[in-house]
Amino acid sequence: MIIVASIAIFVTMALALLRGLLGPTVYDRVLAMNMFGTKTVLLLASVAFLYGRSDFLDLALAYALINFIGVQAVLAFVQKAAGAGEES
Amino acid sequence: MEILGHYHYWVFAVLLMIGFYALVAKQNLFKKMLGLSILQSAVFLLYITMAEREGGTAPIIQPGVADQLYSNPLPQVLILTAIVVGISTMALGLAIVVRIREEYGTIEDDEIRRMDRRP
Amino acid sequence: MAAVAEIVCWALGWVLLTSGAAFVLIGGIGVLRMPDLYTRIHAAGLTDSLGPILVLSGLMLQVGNPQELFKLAAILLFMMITGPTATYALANAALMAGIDPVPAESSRPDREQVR
Amino acid sequence: MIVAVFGIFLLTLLVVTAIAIVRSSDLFSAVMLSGIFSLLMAANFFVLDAADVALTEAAVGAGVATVLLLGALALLPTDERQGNRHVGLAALTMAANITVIIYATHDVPPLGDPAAPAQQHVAAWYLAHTPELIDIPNVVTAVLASFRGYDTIGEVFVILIAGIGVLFVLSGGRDQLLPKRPEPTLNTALKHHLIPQVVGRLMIPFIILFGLYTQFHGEYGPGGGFQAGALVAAGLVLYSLIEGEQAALELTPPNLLFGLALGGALLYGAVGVIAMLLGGTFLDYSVLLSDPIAGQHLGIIVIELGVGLSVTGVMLTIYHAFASRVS
Amino acid sequence: MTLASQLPALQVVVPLLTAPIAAAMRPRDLAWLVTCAASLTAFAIAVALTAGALQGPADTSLRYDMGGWPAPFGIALVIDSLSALVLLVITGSSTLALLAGRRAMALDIEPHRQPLFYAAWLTALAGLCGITITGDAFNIFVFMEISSLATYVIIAAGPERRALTSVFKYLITGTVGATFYLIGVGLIYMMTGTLNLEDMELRIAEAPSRGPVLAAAGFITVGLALKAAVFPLHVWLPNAYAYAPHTVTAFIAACSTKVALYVLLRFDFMVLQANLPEHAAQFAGYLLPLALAGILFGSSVALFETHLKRLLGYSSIAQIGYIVLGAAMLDRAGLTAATLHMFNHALAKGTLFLAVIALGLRLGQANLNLSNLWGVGRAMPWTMGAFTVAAASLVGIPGTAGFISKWYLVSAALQQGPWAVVLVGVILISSLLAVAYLWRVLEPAFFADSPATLSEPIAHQSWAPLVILWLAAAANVYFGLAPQLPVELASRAAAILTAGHGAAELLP
Repeated sequence: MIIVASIAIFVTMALALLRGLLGPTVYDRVLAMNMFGTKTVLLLASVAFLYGRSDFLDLALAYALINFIGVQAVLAFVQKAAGAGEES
Repeated sequence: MEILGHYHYWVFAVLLMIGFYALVAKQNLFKKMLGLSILQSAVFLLYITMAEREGGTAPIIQPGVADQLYSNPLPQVLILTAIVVGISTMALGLAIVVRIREEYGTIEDDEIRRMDRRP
Repeated sequence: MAAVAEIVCWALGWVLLTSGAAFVLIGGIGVLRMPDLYTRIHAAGLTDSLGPILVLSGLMLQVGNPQELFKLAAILLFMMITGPTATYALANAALMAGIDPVPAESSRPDREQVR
Repeated sequence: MIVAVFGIFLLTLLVVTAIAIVRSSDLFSAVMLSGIFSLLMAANFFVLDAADVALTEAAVGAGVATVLLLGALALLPTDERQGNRHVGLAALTMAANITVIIYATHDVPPLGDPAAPAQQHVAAWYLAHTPELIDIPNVVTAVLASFRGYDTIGEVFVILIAGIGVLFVLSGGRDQLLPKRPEPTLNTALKHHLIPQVVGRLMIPFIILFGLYTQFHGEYGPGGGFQAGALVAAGLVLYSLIEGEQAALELTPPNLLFGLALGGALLYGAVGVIAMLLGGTFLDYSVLLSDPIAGQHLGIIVIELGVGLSVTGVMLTIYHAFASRVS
Repeated sequence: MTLASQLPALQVVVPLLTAPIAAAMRPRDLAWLVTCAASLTAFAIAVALTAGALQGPADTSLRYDMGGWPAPFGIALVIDSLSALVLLVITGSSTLALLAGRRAMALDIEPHRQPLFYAAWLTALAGLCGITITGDAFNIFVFMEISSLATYVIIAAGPERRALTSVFKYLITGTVGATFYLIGVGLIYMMTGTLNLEDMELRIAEAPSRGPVLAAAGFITVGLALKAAVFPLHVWLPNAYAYAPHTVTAFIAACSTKVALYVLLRFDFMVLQANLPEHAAQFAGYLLPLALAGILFGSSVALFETHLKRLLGYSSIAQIGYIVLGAAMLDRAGLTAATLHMFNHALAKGTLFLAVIALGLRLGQANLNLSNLWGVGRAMPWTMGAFTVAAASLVGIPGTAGFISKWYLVSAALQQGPWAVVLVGVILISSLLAVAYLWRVLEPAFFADSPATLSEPIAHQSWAPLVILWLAAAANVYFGLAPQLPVELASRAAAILTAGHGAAELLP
């Protein structure tokens, strides 16, 4: 049953990637990136179980944290760029 | 099975060439840096693929599990090093790109070339 | 008694994982098919919270030792905190940047018509 | 079998993402796609049983690299003027290379072949002898820190020279080296957003705690100095994002960060030199204590600490060098 | 363990660990002092190692197991005559450039940036020594990256903005080269299961199939040729040399391409050719024509170049061609000539760039077009005198070091059967071209009227650059009259390279 979940997650990753490619706005891409990140976390957690090495859940935890930082950094950048645009 | 067994290597070749294309054909220096990182990632893939072993697991020895097969730790160690080398190169390259932009006002290679030609 | 508990765990895990997978998938489809930015954020935001909760709880029913349970719980906790925050920050940033949440009749360059 | 199918799926996405990175004319999208690329690569490493590499790729590739790319991009124009040159040359070289690689890899052992030469000889020796010689479960850490510890000190100096280089290059045309007092007008992005700020503050201690866990758990599970350094650096970058550059520089002054970078590298070197003084060769940890295995443990812990300090210091130095620069 | 047995490790460790110390040095003048001390120590160690390599039979080599793990499980350092020769070149050129360039670097680089600059210099030095001394294929990559990144940093210190664009090009090229090298090493590892060079040599013979190894040889050769600026992969070199600070040019022009060539020789001859007969033909068949084309191309472009440093850069491309030509002959005489020329070219080119440091101090850092050099020979007779000696060495006038290696090269070429005429012809034509392009510098320098600016009082004159410059010029003459040391090292190196290699038996 974990395989079923993994496949669903895979498909969702592909869909999120497609949204990231299509855009059209920057925010769509950020959304896609965030979604892609969370799905990767889930994928890693399920694959860790599939492989029987659930001690590797550290990785999923690390991805969750990194993904959050990544999204915050991207948003900070967008707002910085927007702010600079308004000022000029 | 033949296809499955060598697919990773083909993807390695394709990624390598995508990165290479960005380096040669793209004019934007920032894009070139992204191409460089794809190029390097392709090599990571080559090494990690060769480390994989059928029926193996990550090379962290599980106490009390006899006869467990493990994948090859050595290429993994090499790639840990190579990843760090990659980020170092990228950081330095980006710093140079930023300085080029400050000095030339652009990061397009052909414009920079034109400026260099008539000093 | 133990056997019954095992079967219950198994069945519950199955239900949780499948429904989680379904939510995740629906979220993916929503992000791709919804017509404008805010509806996409809506689809992603809801399923990004509920999907992981279900999937990770399903996985929790499978673990053997408390350390792994703790790690899964930590992942779940982090995702429950960071997911909505990211969604909020994203929507807020988009709003600040002047993307209009109310669908206007005039077609904006940043919004495609999906039909 | 599962490995192969998962792998093929991830690799296909990887190729799509790579093409999109090269084709996208908006550099900002390209950076986000390269973050996705790194995550995919990391997931792929995990599927291929390389847990340590996956953790590093996630922390360094998806975390730190994305942040650095964004930091640099903030100082650059974000749109690429489209136009390709040398397409013929590129196509020719690509065709030649693809031919060579396909030719070369046609004869290599397929994925997962247990009889492949790469699985024999040295690798088998590491797996067989690590328990008796070094006695830690994570063979990757054992090879990284002890058997090939000389490579790893090189790696620390690669990253150190990157930090030195970024500081040096970015100080060109400026009269100060390290950012002392950033402009008060510097836009501090998320500073005025309450929810991300509160959540961020909540998260930072956990991120750093997790980094420390990765640092000291590296002998037993995936992790080690590089991963830990990158995670801690990422946590402190988050602090800078939510509290503003100024506050971050006050919390971790640039001199402190640069000192950490130099000190970490020197700590690693010092272990090697002490081993020399005690009569071993450079980086021979066995001579550090009377019991060789205990000596190995001590040596590995200390050099991993040096690596962690150095990586944290360098990553943050580089980040601040970009972030505190006003374009 | 005694100090003597620790020398191989110290060769790398001393400059490497001094680098962070130099970066932290306050006050800043100390950074230069510390760097010089480390560089001198490294030179002394190299001399000691060379003395060790010259004792005993020709194929003697000193080994050092890093971390106490025996090769191939740990990383081993190997010092033989070949690596000793290259170590001498690296540490010697670094020391001379540092001693001569103090004033020039103080003018080029703002005081607050100097500790970082010197730290990068030391790292580059350590990286180059590390590449030379190691016996492990992947360790070569690591140290190659250390030295490359550090070299990018010190080149980027150039005073003009074009230094940045040149260094960016170099960074891209260098990284692609290193990546290709890494691919090659990976493919060989797949077929042999080892990373130790000597172990690889043994196990390649048992590789299950030849295809991947041959492809790996191609990747490694191309990657290293990129780093070594072998024609036609030389595009990065002239600008990188031209826009770097003069002192840096004196250092890197003498040794960084040589080190890449050294790895190329070591890999191709010691690992690949011994057990891979197809590779010998592959190597010679591709590299020989490229070497000839490179020699002619470099010399011809130098003939029309108007900037002194770019002229010398193109000359380097031709001289790299000579080294590759010697190697592509695949026999012992050719390899002796190639390794000897590594040493002698480093000496000649290093001296020329040391003279450029002195010229730069007098003329201004950026005014090095040939038209700026009119009459400079009369205003600065000592500097241009040394320049002339080094130029003679570069051309190969008898009595200078350059003559010895040209002589060995021509005699090796004469043994090449029907091709001998072509090879000798190219060498002679290129020497004539070298006379012509150097004459374009020297003739106006000595015989044209000097402009008024040169008679102005000297602001930055100091004796140190001149002393060092003449020391180097004297070495050019000394090794021309008494070439025993480099010749002995080179012939031992050639013996090591051709050991167990089929083509070697053809020759005495």
